[in-house]
Amino acid sequence: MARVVVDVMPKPEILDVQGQAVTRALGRIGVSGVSGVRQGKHFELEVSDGVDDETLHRLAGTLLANPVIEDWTVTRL
Amino acid sequence: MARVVVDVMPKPEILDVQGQAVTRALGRIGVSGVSGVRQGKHFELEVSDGVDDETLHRLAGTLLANPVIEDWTVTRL
Amino acid sequence: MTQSQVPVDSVKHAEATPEQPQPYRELGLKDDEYARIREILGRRPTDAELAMYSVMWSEHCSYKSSKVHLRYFGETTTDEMRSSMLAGIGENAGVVSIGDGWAVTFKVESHNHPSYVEPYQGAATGVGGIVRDIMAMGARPIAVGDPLRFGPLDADDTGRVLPGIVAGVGGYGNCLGLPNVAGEVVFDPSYAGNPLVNALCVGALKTEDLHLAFASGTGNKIILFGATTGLDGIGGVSVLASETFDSATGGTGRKKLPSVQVGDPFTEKVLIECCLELFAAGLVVGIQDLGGAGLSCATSELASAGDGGMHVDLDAVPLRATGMTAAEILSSESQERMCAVVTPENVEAFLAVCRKWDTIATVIGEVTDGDRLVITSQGETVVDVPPRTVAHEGPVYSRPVARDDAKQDALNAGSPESLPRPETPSELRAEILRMAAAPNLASRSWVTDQYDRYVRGNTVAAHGADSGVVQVDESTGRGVAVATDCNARFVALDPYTGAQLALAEAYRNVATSGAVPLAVTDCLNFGSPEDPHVMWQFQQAVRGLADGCAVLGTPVTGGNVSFYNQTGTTAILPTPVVGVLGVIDDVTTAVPAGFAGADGDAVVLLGGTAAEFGGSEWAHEVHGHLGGHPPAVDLEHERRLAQLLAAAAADRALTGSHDLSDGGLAQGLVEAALGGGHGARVDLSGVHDDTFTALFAESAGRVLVTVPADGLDAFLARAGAAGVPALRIGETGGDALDLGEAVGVLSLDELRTSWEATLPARFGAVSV
Amino acid sequence: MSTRVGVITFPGTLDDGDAARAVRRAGAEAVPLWHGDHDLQGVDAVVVPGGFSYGDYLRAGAIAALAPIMTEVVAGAGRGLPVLGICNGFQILCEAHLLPGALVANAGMHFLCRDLVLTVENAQTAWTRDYAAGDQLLIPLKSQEGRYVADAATLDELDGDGRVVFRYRDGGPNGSTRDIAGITNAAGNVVGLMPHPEHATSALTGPSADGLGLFTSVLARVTA
Ligand SMILES: Nc1ncnc2c1ncn2[C@@H]1O[C@H](COP(=O)(O)OP(=O)(O)O)[C@@H](O)[C@H]1O
Ligand SMILES: [Mg+2]
Repeated sequence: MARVVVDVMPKPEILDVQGQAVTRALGRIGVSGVSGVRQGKHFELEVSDGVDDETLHRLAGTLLANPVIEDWTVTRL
Repeated sequence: MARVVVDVMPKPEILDVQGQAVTRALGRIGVSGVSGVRQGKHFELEVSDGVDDETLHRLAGTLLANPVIEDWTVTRL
Repeated sequence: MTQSQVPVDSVKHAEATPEQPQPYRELGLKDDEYARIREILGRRPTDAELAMYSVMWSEHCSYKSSKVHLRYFGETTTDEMRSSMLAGIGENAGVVSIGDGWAVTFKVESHNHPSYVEPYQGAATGVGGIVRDIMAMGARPIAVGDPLRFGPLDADDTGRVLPGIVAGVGGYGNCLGLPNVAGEVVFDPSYAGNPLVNALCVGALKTEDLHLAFASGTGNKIILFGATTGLDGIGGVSVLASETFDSATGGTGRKKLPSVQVGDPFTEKVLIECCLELFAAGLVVGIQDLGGAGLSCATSELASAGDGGMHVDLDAVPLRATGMTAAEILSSESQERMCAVVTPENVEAFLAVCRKWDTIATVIGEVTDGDRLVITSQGETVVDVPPRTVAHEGPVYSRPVARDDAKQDALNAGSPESLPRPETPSELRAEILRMAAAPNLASRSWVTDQYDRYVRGNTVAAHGADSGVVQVDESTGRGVAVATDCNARFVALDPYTGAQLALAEAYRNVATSGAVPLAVTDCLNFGSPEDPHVMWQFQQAVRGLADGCAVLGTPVTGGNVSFYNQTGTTAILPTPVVGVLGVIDDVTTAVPAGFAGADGDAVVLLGGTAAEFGGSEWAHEVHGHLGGHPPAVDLEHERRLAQLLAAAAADRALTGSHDLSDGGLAQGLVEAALGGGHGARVDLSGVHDDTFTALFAESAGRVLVTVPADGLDAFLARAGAAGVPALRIGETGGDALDLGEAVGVLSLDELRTSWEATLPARFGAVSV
Repeated sequence: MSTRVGVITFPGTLDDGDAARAVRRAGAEAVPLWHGDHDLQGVDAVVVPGGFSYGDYLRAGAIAALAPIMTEVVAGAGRGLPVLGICNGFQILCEAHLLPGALVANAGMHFLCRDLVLTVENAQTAWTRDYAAGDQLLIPLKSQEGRYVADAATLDELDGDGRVVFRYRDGGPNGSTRDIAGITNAAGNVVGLMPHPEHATSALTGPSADGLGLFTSVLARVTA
């Protein structure tokens, strides 16, 4: 059994309203020095050792992320 | 300027309904060998070097995560 | 950690260790209550039994402080009132017949404290819980509503609580596919730190499909279906978790578990469709939802309602967490679960329907002969009790009841007569604009725009209307109308009259939409029952409501009591939210709210106006004043008024109507004009010789209607015959409210600007 | 014999009953289709209705797009079968790549239920031929993720080929790019839109009956 992390982020050209809202809220809780916040999704997968990277990328690119609007990274822990 | 990543996950004892739906959907795209998927949020922050860990955790605990039902990790890249 | 590693406190072990100390006080049990449990069982309870009794004997589940008062509802319900009632108090929800073989079931329930702790999930699971209550009657849920109360609009915490609660109500209800058709948003300092989230659900069924919680027939199987069972919501019970048993204040992860539940509306939506298919296929003998107290409640209530005993094996329960003790499994408040009783020959078919809907379903036990509820875990008996002692024979208290004479007399003495009032036309004009923008009177669109009111395609009237109107039978047009109301300031000034005013307003709102009021539900939100003054408010409110229902002929079919709503020792304003349901034979005759007809329609005021300002919105908003006496209530008049409105609506004699309540005639005119999109020319002189009184008094029993000019005489005659005071005060038309030289002209544009700006200014725009 | 229009139900679909009612009001027969089947039952057109299929988990429409029935819908669309996606149905058609672009969270970050005016820009599609270009329809919008996005090239192509079918007349309250409310594929048989025409087929239960035209359009086509 291996642990795999897939992080999915909106493409830079897609307006990230959640991230922007967080950035605006920073002032309210008196946090300074944080200039930009971007929000995406974080997946943790339990994967049996047989599963190869090609499969993981297909899984990420067809299900976990929508390539039209999102980029993703796959990391084996 | 430093890059900071905050990953937010539902507490283990809280039902992760999204992760469950994704796990069931895996079969649909003919992926086997993935036993469990948990879904959380992934934040990428632009932070000026002055900002200390204590501030980052306060930020995460008040804005990015809901401490009642979520855990989080802060990673400086 | 696997199950077998969790030590089991079995009945045998309990018998062997009679003196083992038990944390019953941490579980909320009093010494005498614990003693009574030992007496019932003839031994100390096991951890699992202790968990069951403590949660089932809690105020929330046992109604131990309210029971003696709620009996009064039954005592005052006549056989005639009962005639249309198919199920009443005591069932999951009341059911009334609406004709053509149709019945409707409806109920309001509170989820106040959880919504303060975690606004989104608290409100969401509040909606989910009431919807399952309705499903448990065999009905299809057809609409929801959400009476809400918050602290002051500008209070910091309101900025945290309100958006989360509204998003939770919407997030759950929208995803469930239930139109939100009614509710309230009220701000008052007494709710700061203790918001009220009351959730309403209405369901429809064919009378023959009525299902009641019932577990009879030895050998019948108990099936748990829906979501898996986890640690959510078990809060206090975790003091029983073995690894923290020694340290009552210990700090393990599980000990710190918040008692929040997390909702999954998708699972509940599928559960609804699954249940309806099971009912339709006749595969269900009895059914019970799992709400507060989870399996403890469902198993003990099903067993009590049946004629046999019951055996349940906890090892069969599908868990979502590891190492759960029997006590935790029994107390878990994991959402989206139902429990059904099924004959052995139907089990396969039952499971097949659940498979079709991807719904987990497991046989966890069966009905036995004998009269005990026996629950086993890991092969050992952990519960062996007479089920009625858990579910129905809990403690009953007659708590001290005492009017707080000093406080109450001072309140009533503080008459609003002396408050400075606007006098000149320009002052009066400015006051109308100011009131239109008041937090309690301003447009609710910021809230209601976040709720789906269209789904299911049967919504005839929703937000902005006096009551939500929903079509039940498309072929005949038969439908129902529902409204909830409560002016808690009136209740504070005089709980008996105040409760009747809440009833009168909801009843009137239903009739204003053109429906015939039929039945009542309530959600009684009060402070601590251990405070005699609170118990006095409660007792007075219950009597007022019950006596009022007897006059109106509308039975209380069910409801909910929520005590301990207080911040520190300060209780909230007594808030008995009253919901009234009415039937309308043909929803195409429903009357739109406001000036919806053609220009030139006559504007008629029904009911009389007196200088009544006690508890009024004007006194509250402009002077922060609460004192004097509430408006007089005349239920016979309300009854005549409702009959007139329903009959006139059925004959399509009205082009529009709107109830007058908070903010008086001024606010009624503003809402009617903006809601219907027509201005009006109005002469206030006939309403009351004092213009200010005409505008802002909150006398009860008043409705603003519009009738076509050529129908005016007939309508006035009709009102006269019905004994309802009716006065033509003007006619519709133009794009302004023209109130004559006594006040001046207010354009719809400036009114709309004031009315719509308040909530977006506080919480930000909903859209871009 | 009357036109048969399929209405798909996924777990979490909410507006299937309303879509079926709209189909009947238009004079066609509504045929229930189940997500788990591989069978379109020979229908003449398909409606993918609104709701929260699979709770909108992961991404709105993502999981439903993988359902067995969608393989048949994709194949049928390739053969010219008229397919209409409403709200969640639009999201599903985008996730299934029958339509370009994607729908993301409203710019206002709230679920938004509001009556608004759509302008018909393309009256040539299978689902809009009973309208005229420029017609204005009063229709409810009710969605959390209704902001249409696509890369600039795709947007220019949609505009250039007249494949924007509906636009929000007064601007998209959800921040939709170029105020796009609905689009079509190159062949004009697949249409998706965020607002709910099926909830505007009777003035009694909706703001207007302006939405009925979508459902009569497809009638006209298959019986022509
Ligand atoms: N939280 C809410 N949810 C749904 N509808 C609401 C809510 N708050 C107010 N409304 C609706 O807004 C309108 C005005 O509310 P209210 O002033 O209490 O009406 P009334 O005074 O006629 O009882 C009513 O249609 C009511 O149902
Ligand atoms: Mg009211």
